[in-house]
Amino acid sequence: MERTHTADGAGKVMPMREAVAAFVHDGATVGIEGFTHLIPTAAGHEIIRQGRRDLTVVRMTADIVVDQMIAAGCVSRLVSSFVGNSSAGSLGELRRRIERADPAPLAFEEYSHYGMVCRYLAGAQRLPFYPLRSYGGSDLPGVNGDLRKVTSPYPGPDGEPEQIYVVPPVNPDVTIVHAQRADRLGNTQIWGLTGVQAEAVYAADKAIVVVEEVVDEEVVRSDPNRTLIPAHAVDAVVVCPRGAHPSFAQGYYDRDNAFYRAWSHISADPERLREWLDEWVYGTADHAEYTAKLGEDFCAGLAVGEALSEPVNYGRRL
Amino acid sequence: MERTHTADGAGKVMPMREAVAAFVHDGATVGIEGFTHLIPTAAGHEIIRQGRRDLTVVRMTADIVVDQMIAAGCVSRLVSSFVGNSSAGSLGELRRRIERADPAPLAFEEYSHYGMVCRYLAGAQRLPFYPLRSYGGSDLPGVNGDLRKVTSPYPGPDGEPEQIYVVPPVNPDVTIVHAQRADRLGNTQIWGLTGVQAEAVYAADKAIVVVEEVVDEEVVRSDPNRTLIPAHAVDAVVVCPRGAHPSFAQGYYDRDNAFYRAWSHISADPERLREWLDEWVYGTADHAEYTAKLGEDFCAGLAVGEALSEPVNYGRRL
Amino acid sequence: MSAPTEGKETVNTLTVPGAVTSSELLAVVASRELASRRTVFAGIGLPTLATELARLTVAPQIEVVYESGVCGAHPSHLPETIADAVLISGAEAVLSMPALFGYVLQGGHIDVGFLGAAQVDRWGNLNTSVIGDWQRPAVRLPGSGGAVEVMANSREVFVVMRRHTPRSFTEVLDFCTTPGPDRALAEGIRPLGVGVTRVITELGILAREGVGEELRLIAVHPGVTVGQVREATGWDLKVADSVETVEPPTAAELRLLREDVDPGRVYLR
Amino acid sequence: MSAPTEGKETVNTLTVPGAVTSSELLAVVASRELASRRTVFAGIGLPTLATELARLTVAPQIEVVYESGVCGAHPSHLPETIADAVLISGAEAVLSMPALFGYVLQGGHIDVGFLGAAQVDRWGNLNTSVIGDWQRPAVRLPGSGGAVEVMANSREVFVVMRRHTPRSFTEVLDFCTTPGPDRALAEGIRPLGVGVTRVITELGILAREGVGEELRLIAVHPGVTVGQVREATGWDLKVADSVETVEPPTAAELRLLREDVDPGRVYLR
Repeated sequence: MERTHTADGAGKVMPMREAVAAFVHDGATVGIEGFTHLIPTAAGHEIIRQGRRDLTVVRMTADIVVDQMIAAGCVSRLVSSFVGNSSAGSLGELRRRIERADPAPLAFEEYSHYGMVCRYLAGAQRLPFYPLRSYGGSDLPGVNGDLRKVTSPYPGPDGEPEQIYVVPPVNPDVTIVHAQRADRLGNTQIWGLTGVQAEAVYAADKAIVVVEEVVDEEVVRSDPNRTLIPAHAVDAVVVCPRGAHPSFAQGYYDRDNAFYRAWSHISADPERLREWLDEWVYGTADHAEYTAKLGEDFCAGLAVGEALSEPVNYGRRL
Repeated sequence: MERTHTADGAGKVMPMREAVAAFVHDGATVGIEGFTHLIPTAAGHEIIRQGRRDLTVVRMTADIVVDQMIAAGCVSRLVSSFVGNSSAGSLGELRRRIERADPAPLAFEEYSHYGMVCRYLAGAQRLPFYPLRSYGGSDLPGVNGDLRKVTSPYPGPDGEPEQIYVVPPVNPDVTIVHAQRADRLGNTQIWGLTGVQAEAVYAADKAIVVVEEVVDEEVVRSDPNRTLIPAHAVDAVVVCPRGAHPSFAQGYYDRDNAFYRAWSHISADPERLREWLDEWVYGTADHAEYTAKLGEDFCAGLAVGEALSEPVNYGRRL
Repeated sequence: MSAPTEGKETVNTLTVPGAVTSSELLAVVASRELASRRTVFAGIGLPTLATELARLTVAPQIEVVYESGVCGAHPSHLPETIADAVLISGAEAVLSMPALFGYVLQGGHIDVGFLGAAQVDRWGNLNTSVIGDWQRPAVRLPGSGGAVEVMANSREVFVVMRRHTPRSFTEVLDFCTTPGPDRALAEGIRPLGVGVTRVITELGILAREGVGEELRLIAVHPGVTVGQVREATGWDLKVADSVETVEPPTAAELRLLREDVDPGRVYLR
Repeated sequence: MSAPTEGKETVNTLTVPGAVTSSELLAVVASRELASRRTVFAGIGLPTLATELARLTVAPQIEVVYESGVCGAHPSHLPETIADAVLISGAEAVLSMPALFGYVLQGGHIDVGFLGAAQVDRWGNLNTSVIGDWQRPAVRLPGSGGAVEVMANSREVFVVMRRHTPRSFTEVLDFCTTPGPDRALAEGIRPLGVGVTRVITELGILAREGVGEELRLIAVHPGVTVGQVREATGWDLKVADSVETVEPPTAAELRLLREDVDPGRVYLR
């Protein structure tokens, strides 16, 4: 995949507005990953503000931010393996679209979690397909023609030819992930749940990494194993503290469980959902305003204490 | 794969002698991994001391310790993608075996590096095969019948059916890796080059992890992302400082490049090789004696300085 | 975020003293079934309660693996999701999803997988996708999550269903999201395990030993009759030769559950 | 540990002032070819010298990816292997082998791969396995390492060969370990890149632009004749319409190489 390089090879740091304008186009396939942890909500909101249309969203757990993007009219197709509001209830807009085409239909490609993981694995590894031991006997292949079978060229345990399901690669035009930190070159470090972020980035033509903070290269380079996404795979680094709210960033802030529960009620009523978008997305210029609107006291309530990793020695030649 | 659990669920720490006796049997397929870094030399020497026979050794880079095991008569079959003494020269015993069946033939299955990686990936994921974009036009499939082809069920870029090579899984009876540290339960942390160790362990029925040190569970648990091999995949933890010599352990000791260069000369002469084994392997009761024989001054010459990773905050609920 | 096991809480007045909630009942019964098991793949909610209680009672050696990537969690607080930050801090290992699903789950390291469902049939096949037709469903449910993989790759699967009704225990699934091994084998695909071996409900326990077998009623909660269970089941439910009566939660089990496992009553509500 | 590029050092008295070793000559010529390239997959030895020199001269933006898993190394000392501890400390990223080979290399992120070989043919196919018959070889060589993957997945490949003899530049390889795209396509397998585009030797530079083309002589070192190169090549070597003379290493290039890149003369010897 061709990557963006700045003219001087120096930095890829840019504002969210610029990154979304540059890399998320109408009609694009957009990978958005982060499994409960580090969900790039702020990027989704900026896509809504910029009025993108006809996107195909690829996301394992299509949750609140996807429901919001659908409600804002950005999404015409969804590729996902879990379309629910975590364990806190339902996604109102998504259900109206799928159950009643209200106010418009939504094309939906249904997978299981590992099916999605394998699509990213195939995409990242430039493979024509990826095999997995799922789907035998499921009704999913009946509604998803991309779940196909291959016969292994090696005999199975019983000596007979063995069949296995495969999924096709997914190669998003752009993948967006949220991370704790990166350096200005794009070397990105994630800890806690790391999900499928590296694979989703490598599978994509372009990648936007939204981070809680940009740190000195020396910080990143003090622990190179923590860099899950190297600079060569990153096109834009966007600094956006609290950009994962209402999800969480391990070591930075906790999950806003109350908002998850609230969303089931907000999204159940199209009017109320519209008001929420007007107030919190269209009504804020950017995520800094959104965060200011949440308020310092509220954010303080999601603060976490300190639990530092023990340093390891990488060694130095004497 | 069934794993060993201690009766009280407590610890898996045991002496090298006991671990090799329990898990490495005559005729077994033994995965030995560590790509230049963290090569489990001490385990190989204990296999030699215990006189194992008819082993199939699976190892990407068949290097000094494999040459020694072959010379000691432990190995009847080798599965590998690089049979050389790093960039320091040749493996004398291996070459004599393959070039002249002297003093006995050695069955050899030749792969490329990624072919070996994919065999471990298939083994770890319980897949019947793993696809890779290698081998088209190579003579390797002509001498290795396990390199086969599959036709993708999705159309290729030109709309035509696309063919791709696949490799079969490898599932060693036991895999042996070396690591910087583990806790007594077997949670294993590796930094620096991490190679294919996790996959080789998950692909195996049993796993022996040799470590520079056993640390408190609190140390491991302060940084769970550093645990590349969780306890459930480990059957034995062997504490063996400097057990990777002449290779290196990042942050613990450096590579003994002089020994690599010397091995090309030692192994070129069967008599000299035999003397070396007599003196350094058969002549030492265990790796502690081997290390003592190297001497404190020598070990001091391989010492490394400090380059600590910056801690990250995993957070604590307030 | 495997298929959800949570529903609306109702005190099960039928079967146990009013002081015991159905959450408590189901958690206790499920925990007892975990004796001698090593690795459990658990969703959040009842499976969390059951595995934590089992660790304190019949299965001290148990390791819970969460779909989010966490192995060997040592949470400071009861987790509210399978990805709760408290599961990560102090855990023994946190794996990527390719490693968790590929090496741990598909690799065959899970003894028991916990699943829930909107519908289950007599073979233990599960529906978590839709009520009605998939193309234009009456209710769009969350879908598989990792349930397809948990079923295909765990040695056995426990299903916890709060509601035991003919609509949820159905002759024909509206959609088979997560097939048991019988359906897989019919298609020529060989799964690792035997599929669903226990379905634990508000009325009792259904069991199934392996491929080719239907679920059978093996136990009822005190006060529940075999006839009531058959009535609540949408197919002609087979019944074991001798149906046992589930021993009600002991005082010790309830105390552990309420005071140690979930003192904040996150799930016990 | 891709196929080795190292051989015995001999001062190339034919072509350059005695003060310039053939290592220096080859490193300088290879470094110039890296202008405008971004990502280089390099083995140790001459490729290390060439890429480090290129970073200081024609390609400051270059990123070297090592087969061992290192991306963006900032070594404190010149590395002695592709896995040298000094490549890891202070690196921007260290990846596992599945990620390095699967995502970075096969994923298509490498512009130029460096390879060496015991034998090369007119299409840029390489042998690093055996001299003689594979089953009972006269010489068992190390084998592929990652060379098969570097060839199949890099946009282009540079080969550095110290010795330019009819035995190493051969009409028919004893064994084709690492096929170029022509051989792959003949089997119906579509590689990512165009295969070998440059072969840099002690006598000059052979080039090949893409699929279907043979290597052609495009440049000779000062004092080397076209006839000498054709004589040293085991097939009827094509020659470009105008063969250039390689500009000898400049004083600046030599100074950088000797004082900054390899002051300990690890590879320059």
